[in-house]
Amino acid sequence: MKFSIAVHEGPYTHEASDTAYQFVTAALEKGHEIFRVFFYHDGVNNGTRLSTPPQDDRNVIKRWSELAEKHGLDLVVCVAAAQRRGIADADEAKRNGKDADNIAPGFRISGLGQLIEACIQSDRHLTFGD
Amino acid sequence: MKFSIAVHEGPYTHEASDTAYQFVTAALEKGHEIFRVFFYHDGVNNGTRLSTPPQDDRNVIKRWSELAEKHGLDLVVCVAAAQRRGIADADEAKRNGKDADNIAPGFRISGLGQLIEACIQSDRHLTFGD
Amino acid sequence: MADEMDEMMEGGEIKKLMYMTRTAPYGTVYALEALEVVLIGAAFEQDVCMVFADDGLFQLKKGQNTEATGMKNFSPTYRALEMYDVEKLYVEKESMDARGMTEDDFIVDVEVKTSDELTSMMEDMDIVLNF
Amino acid sequence: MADEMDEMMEGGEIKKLMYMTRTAPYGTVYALEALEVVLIGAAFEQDVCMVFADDGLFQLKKGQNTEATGMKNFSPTYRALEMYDVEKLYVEKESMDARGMTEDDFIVDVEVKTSDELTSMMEDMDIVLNF
Amino acid sequence: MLHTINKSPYTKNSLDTCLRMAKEGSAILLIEDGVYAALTGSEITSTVETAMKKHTFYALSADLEARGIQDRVIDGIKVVDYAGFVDLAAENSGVQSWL
Amino acid sequence: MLHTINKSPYTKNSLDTCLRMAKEGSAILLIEDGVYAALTGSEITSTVETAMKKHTFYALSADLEARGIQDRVIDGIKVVDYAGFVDLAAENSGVQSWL
Repeated sequence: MKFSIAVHEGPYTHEASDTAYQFVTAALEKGHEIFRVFFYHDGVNNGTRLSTPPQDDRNVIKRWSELAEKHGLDLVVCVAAAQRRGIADADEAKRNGKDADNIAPGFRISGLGQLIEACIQSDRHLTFGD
Repeated sequence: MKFSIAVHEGPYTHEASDTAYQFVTAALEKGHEIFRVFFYHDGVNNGTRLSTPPQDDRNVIKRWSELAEKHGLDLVVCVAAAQRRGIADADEAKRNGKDADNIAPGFRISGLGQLIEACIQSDRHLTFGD
Repeated sequence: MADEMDEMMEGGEIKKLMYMTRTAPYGTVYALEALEVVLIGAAFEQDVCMVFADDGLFQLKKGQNTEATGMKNFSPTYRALEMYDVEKLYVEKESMDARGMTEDDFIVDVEVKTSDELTSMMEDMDIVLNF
Repeated sequence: MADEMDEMMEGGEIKKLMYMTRTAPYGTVYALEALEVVLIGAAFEQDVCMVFADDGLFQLKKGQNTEATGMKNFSPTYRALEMYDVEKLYVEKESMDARGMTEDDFIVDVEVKTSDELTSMMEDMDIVLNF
Repeated sequence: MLHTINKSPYTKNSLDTCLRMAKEGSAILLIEDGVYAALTGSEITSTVETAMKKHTFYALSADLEARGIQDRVIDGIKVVDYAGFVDLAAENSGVQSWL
Repeated sequence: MLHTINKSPYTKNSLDTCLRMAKEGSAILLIEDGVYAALTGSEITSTVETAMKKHTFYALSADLEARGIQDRVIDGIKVVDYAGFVDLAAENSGVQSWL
């Protein structure tokens, strides 16, 4: 079955990103397809590579990046939400006149249409948020 | 009178940062002293210079930077909360092996002791958060 | 938006999509960013409706003036929904009554539905998106 | 921490400081990051107490095991509070009763206080910090 | 003591907890989504009116106006601007920011 | 339809709203702080027990264990792991993620 997932809250702040990660992992293990994980609202903060969590805790962002690499996951960060909150890739940084970017490996920035498309194309859509 | 302020939520996501800003502005206009504004939890996300809000909306981060410059405000971002969430200055980026930093002008990264000290040194402490 | 338009054109069957919004405006960003999804989603020409329940009703209150807060007043955008063919706006009666509000309070025309009516509608949806 | 210790030494009068925590652990980070403030705050040697009200009580529930969630179990840290001279831990009776909990449920010794008792204590504080 | 409430009473329990713990005679200021507690004619109104016998209630004008409810405020709730908020924080012995 | 609830019933109104709108016979899965609704002997217990006559309740084991309440779950609530969550999402006709 084809699932799409929305994550609405940032890493550590809310369990939403953790639950989404565990759900996606379990779904992949069962042979389901993950069409897309869309990061919206503060969820875009899951896509920063500047996070350095305590060594005795999980690394929420790295975990997503690794899962994406292993399974070819499409991790999409909403561009409008990302602009408000300061998540940028090289292109976005350039376009907005910023001197740095912070996107983590495996994430890409795109429009809200990607969320709607994911809903339409998938058999099930789940939202994790606050 | 000497006030200290804690901001617990990120920009745009929650009105906390807006209310804190308006309170601080009003307090300064009345001749009060702002001992420190301490950014904790997701409040640390107020300290990124990579934010590019829509042009028809307020610029929460720039507003704090400008207020800090004008009034010599002490805007402190909690280092532990910032590390989890990916807010870093040049020193922090270097220490944590990151290739970029994103701290906004007028903000500095320091320890939680700065919050306790602010409470102790001030006549009043207010928290804005969720 | 061009790529989104292209995707839309590819689409085949029309799906029934419900946006459910339950948060007040301004205190948090969810209401504003939900509205942004609805506007973009309109380009996909699905069969959409929007439900305002709990504090979501407050998004539609007439007479919002955000000047003193410094925030952006996005309430006029609800009036634009019609132009985007988002015409089915539902308000939950139980939430409206609890808040002492009436249809006259709203900036746009809405249909008031009981929670039982919304139950049936929700079951009929292909997708429910929550904010 | 060295600079914080120095600041502490400078301090003169001892202030009465209450930490008020009202959120459950794990669902959100507030409980964990509140505890981090209390631990750092201990170095300032003020007269501190910590109040667990509403869902904050759940932070102290015995038998937490976070393995399957992948999160860090920080509940043992409450046992360390005593070593940091944070000894006054209060649980609101009304919140405890509503949740069907008793003192036996908690990982540390606490004093159960009614909301009326907490009212008086709160009024007596120099600072109340909320998380 | 000044108590601030920034949560809608329909959504979260902050006002309830505040009313359980605030000392008689305290000032309670409604800000952000907390201003919805000031609405007249709602199912919360009687709770607030009862609490007004023990406490002085204030509501932040900027947040009432943003939400379009400045004309619907329960009689007896005092409306203040940000400067008034600062004054309340200064005049009272301390601030308890309920979250 | 599968309804997920991730909020503590003591703090937020999500469970109430879900129970108002969920069709009889729906599955309701408690996750994250939502698992506190599964607690036996609390002031919420009777609400959930009444709702169990109309709906099938599930609770996520990982979240129960994290909170140390896996031995306090109301009789009749089915405990599932993340794989069981995936199965519920697949088996039901759709998912309504109450926030």
